[in-house]
Amino acid sequence: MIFNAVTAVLIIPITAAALLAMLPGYRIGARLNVLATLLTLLAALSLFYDRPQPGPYLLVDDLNVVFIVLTTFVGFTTSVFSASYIGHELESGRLKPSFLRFYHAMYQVLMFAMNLALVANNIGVMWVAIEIATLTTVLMVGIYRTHEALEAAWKYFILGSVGIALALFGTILVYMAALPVFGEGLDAMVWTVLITRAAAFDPALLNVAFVFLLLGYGTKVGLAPLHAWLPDAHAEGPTPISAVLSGLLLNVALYALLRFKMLLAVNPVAIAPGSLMVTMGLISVVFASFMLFRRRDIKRMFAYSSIEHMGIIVFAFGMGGPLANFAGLLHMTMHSLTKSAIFFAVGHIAQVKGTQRIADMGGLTETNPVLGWGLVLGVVAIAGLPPLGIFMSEFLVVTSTFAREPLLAIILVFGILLALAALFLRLNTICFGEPRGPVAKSDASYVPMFAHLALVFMAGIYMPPALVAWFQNVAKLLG
Amino acid sequence: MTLIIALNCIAGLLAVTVLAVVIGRASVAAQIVYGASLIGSLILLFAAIGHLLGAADPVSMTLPLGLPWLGTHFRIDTLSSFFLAVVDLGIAAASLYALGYGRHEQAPQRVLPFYPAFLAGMNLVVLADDAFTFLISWEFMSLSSWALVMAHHRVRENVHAGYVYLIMASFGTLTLLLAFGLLAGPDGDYTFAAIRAAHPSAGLVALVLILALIGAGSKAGLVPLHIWLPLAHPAAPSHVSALMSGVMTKVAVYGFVRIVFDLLGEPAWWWGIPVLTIGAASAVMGVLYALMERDLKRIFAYSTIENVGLIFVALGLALSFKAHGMPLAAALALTAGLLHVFNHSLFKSLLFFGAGAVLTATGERNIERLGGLIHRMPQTAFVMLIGCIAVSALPPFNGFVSEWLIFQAILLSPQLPSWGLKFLVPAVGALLALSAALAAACFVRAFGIAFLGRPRTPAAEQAREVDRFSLAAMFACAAFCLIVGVLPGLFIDTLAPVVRSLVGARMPVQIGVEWLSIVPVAESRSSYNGLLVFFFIFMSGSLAAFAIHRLASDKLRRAPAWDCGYPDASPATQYTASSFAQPIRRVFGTLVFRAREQVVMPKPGDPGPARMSVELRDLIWDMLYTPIAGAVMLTAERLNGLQFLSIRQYLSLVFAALVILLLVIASWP
Amino acid sequence: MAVIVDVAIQGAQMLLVLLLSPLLTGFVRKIKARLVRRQGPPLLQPYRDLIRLMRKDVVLAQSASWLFRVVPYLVFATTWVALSLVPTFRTGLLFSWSADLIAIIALLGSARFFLALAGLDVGTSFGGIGSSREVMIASLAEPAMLMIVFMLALIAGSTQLSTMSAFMNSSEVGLRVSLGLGLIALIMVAIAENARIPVDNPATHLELTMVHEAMILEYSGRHLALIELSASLKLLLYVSLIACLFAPWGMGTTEAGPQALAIGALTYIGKLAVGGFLLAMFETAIAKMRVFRVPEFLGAALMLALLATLLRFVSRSF
Amino acid sequence: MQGLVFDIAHMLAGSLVLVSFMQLYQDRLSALLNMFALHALVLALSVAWQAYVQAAPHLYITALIALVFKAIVIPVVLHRIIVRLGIHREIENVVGVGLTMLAGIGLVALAMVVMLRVTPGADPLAREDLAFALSVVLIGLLMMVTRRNAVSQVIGFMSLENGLVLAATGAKGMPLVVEISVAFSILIAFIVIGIFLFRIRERFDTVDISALDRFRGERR
Repeated sequence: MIFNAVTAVLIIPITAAALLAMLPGYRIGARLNVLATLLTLLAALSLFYDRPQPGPYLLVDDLNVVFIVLTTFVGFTTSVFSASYIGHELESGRLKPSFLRFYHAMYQVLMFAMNLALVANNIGVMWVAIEIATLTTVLMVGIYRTHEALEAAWKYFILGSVGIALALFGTILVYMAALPVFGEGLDAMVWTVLITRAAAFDPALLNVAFVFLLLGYGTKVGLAPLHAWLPDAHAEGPTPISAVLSGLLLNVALYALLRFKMLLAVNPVAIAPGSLMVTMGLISVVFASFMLFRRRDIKRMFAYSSIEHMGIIVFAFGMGGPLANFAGLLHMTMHSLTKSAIFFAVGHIAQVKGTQRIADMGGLTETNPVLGWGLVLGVVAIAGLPPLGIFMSEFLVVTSTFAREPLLAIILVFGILLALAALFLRLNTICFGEPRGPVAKSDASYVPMFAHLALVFMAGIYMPPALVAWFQNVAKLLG
Repeated sequence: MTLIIALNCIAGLLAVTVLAVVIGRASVAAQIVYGASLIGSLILLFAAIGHLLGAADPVSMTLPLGLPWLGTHFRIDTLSSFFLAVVDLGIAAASLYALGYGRHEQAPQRVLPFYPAFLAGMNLVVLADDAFTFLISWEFMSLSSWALVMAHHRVRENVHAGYVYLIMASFGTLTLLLAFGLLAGPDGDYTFAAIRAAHPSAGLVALVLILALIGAGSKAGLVPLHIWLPLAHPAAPSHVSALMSGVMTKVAVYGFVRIVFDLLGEPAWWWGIPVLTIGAASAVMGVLYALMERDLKRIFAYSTIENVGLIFVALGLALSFKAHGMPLAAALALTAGLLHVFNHSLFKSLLFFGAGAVLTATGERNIERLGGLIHRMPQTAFVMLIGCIAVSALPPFNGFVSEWLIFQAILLSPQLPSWGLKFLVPAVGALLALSAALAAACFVRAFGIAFLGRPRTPAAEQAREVDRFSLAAMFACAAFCLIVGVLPGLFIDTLAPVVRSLVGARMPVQIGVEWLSIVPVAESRSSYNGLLVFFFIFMSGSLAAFAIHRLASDKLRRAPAWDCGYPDASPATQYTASSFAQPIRRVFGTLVFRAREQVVMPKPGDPGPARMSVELRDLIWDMLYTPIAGAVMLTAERLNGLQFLSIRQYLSLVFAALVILLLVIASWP
Repeated sequence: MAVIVDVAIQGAQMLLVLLLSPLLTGFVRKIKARLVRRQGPPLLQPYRDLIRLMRKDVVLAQSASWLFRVVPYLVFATTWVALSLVPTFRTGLLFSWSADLIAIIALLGSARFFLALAGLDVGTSFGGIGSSREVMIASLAEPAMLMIVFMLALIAGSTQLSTMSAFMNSSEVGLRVSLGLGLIALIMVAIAENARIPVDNPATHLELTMVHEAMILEYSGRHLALIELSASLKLLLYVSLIACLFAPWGMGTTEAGPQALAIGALTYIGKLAVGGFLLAMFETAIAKMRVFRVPEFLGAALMLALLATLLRFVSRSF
Repeated sequence: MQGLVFDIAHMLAGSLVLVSFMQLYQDRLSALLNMFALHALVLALSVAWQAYVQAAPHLYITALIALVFKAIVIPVVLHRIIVRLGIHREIENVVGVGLTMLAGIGLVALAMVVMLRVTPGADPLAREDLAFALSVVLIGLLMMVTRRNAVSQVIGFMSLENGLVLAATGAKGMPLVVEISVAFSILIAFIVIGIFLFRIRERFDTVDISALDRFRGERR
């Protein structure tokens, strides 16, 4: 295999994983982790300029380069956050050094798996990559070895496995559909080939395949009612993993779904995948919004918020059209950045307060102003308030939908409003009012959090034309 | 040029925001921030006035910000320049006031950064020329004011107020979002120019009207969407309350006018009906709430609801007239509405400044614990009296002028051909008259209990007059109230280009009328001369005083109060605000508030006190919001069970989803 | 030349009403007394009272503020200005356009506003009672009054009193249902506004029943005189208003010569006498009602006025 | 010849569904394990037959893996575990057996309807195979849903995977996925047993998932 930017994105993490598995000492491990993610990020960035030709296994095109850069970027910032976070976990005795070595290695494996899923040009390889990603996160979620963590991991594992099985079935069906057109062999599994003649595929088979893929990858995306693993996995795992789960893994699964949606969109006879996605999306938005109200655990709350936003994104892509697709992409990007920033904040807050229970926190803007206002800003962003980026995407989703499907847009707006109400209900407890709980100062680094928020803020006001043109291209690709 | 100046000022305000974040805790920060805001708003004010007086052509500008393929469009036309002037006059006054008031702030770092941001947001809304810019500014305005409401977050009520506020604000924004979604169509023609050019179908337009009414109305505080307003406005620091009540609600009115009068095109015959109904209901309900309230700032906040109701009644009339091809009458109604916008921003700012002064001086907002402030704070009391007269729509101050114009517009409405309006308008007129009378009662109560009588608490007894800046701001507002009251013609003429651009006609030129009277339609029909009325009152009053003092007696003795011969003991025997409102509560309260009074008398021979309690229910909360909140919470509670299922049950959900989807596929045609 | 005449007439009107008003009050008192077979005070007693009060020292409560001292002048000034704009013996007064009927009502509203404040100023319980009840009454009387104005304005096509009066004098106005309703409502409002029986009793000082008197309980000397005078002016205003709107006969017009003016003045005095007599009759024949019946009374007035206005809105012929 | 090929494939796939039903019917753990072994055996036969038919020798490997791991190793290991845990006699259905069977029949019908709607132009063999595979998948899922015990749920999951393998082998010439899927199914099985059951027993003293449910993180 020739060494180029694409392979670099894969080789760097897997090599780092091997190294990290052997290196003792968490300080070095954390630094190496940061370094490896930084290198991966640089390699990913170079994809903008030098994009290798797609091979039978690997592919970089307009669509996935967005995801790759986003993944590597958030992966990098999270590793920075993780470096300051995990030390504290060690001090507080929640983790043992040996687990840390495992943690860092697994982090790199996860990065590798996600990158592989993104650059895969083969539906089989993609499936495998997502499977690996799931397994690694299962292990990470259970890393604290508490009852709750094990239970969350177990739940994640079982539900994830069923999901992945369904996705495999869907993958097989797609292959079957392509079989008569391309004949036996590798071609019938390669994206770049499939998409060229998808119109000739057996539409009925594609329909069934999409159902399985929607449910299979939808489980990973966290769509209701397949979401059950998500809140617990977010809540019980280490916070960097929560950030990566919400910010990246959900996206990766979504990416897979989008690829298949493109396939179906090309076929004129197949059912419109849009309506299924729109339904699932709306159910997720409304359901998650209601669930937000009764949350008492801060991380679980933001996990439900991720379900809500995934619902919005899936809804947007389901609606289709250049505006909604653009909005979906933008929303996805913004959500990744914002949600991971929120989890960075939440991680520090939980460490300062020594708990994740919302009732035990209070008046954070008073005791830890930087952290508190950071969280406020994050929640403001995630609730879709301006001038941050999510407002722009929600604006586009709602306005472009309402003229076409008024009823659906109203449901969506209802969900968004509910989520806002729920989030601020808890935010008021956490950040305002009389201070509660321990008031230790946090010495953590806030750079990753504010870097994300600054990007989100900037996107809400000014987006570079190059980025826009590129998003528009992708939106067109998505149909 | 005007636009560039304006945008630069706004950019300056945003820069001040950033600066304030950095220096928030420094002692000079307040002076810098408020000083800069004052200068910025004055420049904006003069730019706006220049544009308005020059009746200059609209100027637009596009910046490469916001939605990338769209850019950020700004435009200043006569309508926006008028509102820009209203906004910035209010801001200038508030900033001046804050130069003094801001010193008493305990948590300046929670106020200073958001204050200029809030100002910038309000200015941007008025200048926006595409849906995205409009909404982003609109919500930004809400958000920054939310942060200001949360400034004193340790008080539980404030957090609750902020919460309700934010939700209602977002609700409003989302409805406007839907409205613009309809206007822009699925292809996203978000610029106002494109929206104007489009000709949507009648049903769609109707939906937009309703959405705009809900969206802008929730921000303006129309009943029943007003619930946040009496909570949030008082919670903020007083200069911010003044801005929220006096100015931000006007920005909401601007939003409504912009969408309905400008973007939607020709109105249909029925458009006026919902606007009139809601406006009249708000006017009466607002003032009734105000009468029952004891918190000074909340009284003023409820009075804002009343005044916004008045403005919407005027707008509804203008819509009806415009729809029926009566541009002159429409011009009258619209002028009345816009003039009231201006007037209300003046006297409501003044009143909130006064409330802030009282708060600074005594630490009290509850008027039951005030009293006699006129002795300790004579200047504040004087300007507050002017504010109260103005807001009660009594001559010769400005409130009366605009209300008088609205009545004149109502009197033109029998010519409307539609039957619905024929029945509705007189009823609306009666409700307006009722609200005007009740407003006078309300402000007699507010001023009388807080400023007159004897101090009810030591805090009120030890009040001290406030600082020069605050007084300067209040006197400036009061002076404006009088000027508009006595020279309304000038302002009506200034509004002419605004009105002409929206309804295609204007009121007759006022400036040439003899003695500076105002003549809405024709002199034989009606006219009013504030200047002469003021002059006559002043002359006859002074004449009487002069004559009596000269010819009869000018001697004066002080003695204990007579009070029908009761030797008075304590200030507690004074009439309280609640007892003052009791007759009105008896008349209206049983219906509107389900008021119930309960008196527990001691047994005969028992020297213990009798106790009386009054129970008021806010029916809008009880019948609208509580059920909604209850339903949401109940659903959340029910659905919450899904968090606690076993893995097997979760798998069942997946399984069920799979089976259902397969069934869908199987039955797909 | 014409301007000088106009100024003179306007001045004459102002002086006339100022001089006439105590007389009307005295007249009503006299008639009332006679109707119950009492001798009653002399007709000119109100003048004497006023002069006596003017000369006395003011005894001011210790807790009274400057507002308390300013209010009598303001009340007097606003009432007087309002009254001088109501056509009495001639329409088309010089300054009649400076305030139309709505503004006149608002001027009276201002007077009441100040008076109610004064009632609260000293900080006694009775002052509070008075103010509180006064604003309650006003809150119903004022809308009723405005509705009557609406109705009349719709008939006359104007809110300008001179124009309205001239129109009512013309042949275009026949007997109309709405006019009848309006008249009854106007009389009811006038009774309430002037604190007459059955709404209030101008003669009482029984603590729990008084409204107007409770408000001015702390006033003395010249201040009290001014307020009494204002009350008389107000009574005169309402009688004149009813006269000029519902019995505009004999009123001089702008072109009228001295003779017509004299006729106008005489008929005016006659109208006042009739009005005063009817008022006294009415007051004697009826008992004062409880304070909390007043809203019903005024509510009825409001409903009548609203009905009249609605009828006008619906059809021109009512 | 074509007819015979088709018939045998059909029979083998059909018997896989039948064994699935038998699994549903079993309400004791040890018997269920035996049934699962049978299930895997039938799968191995079916895969082998496909390998023969398609002349795809690599499928023999798949068949072998199915035979060795799924039909022998895993049942044996699970058997030892349940014996050690003393739960080999018990199995409690959430829903009654009859009802479960009925639901299973409905699922098979659904699978048929969904799959046979596929355009007639497709290969009939593949089509039938797919229908059976889908049935097996659905019944496996049904078993996971209707069983309360972790071991039987794992068995349900593995029979679901068997269905996947059936589908994958039925798809002619599908590259690399078979190996990967088999490897993964075994990996999953091992991880399930090795890590989680081990941990769970260590911590919770039972493999009954309802015990796990007591630690659902957030309390009401």
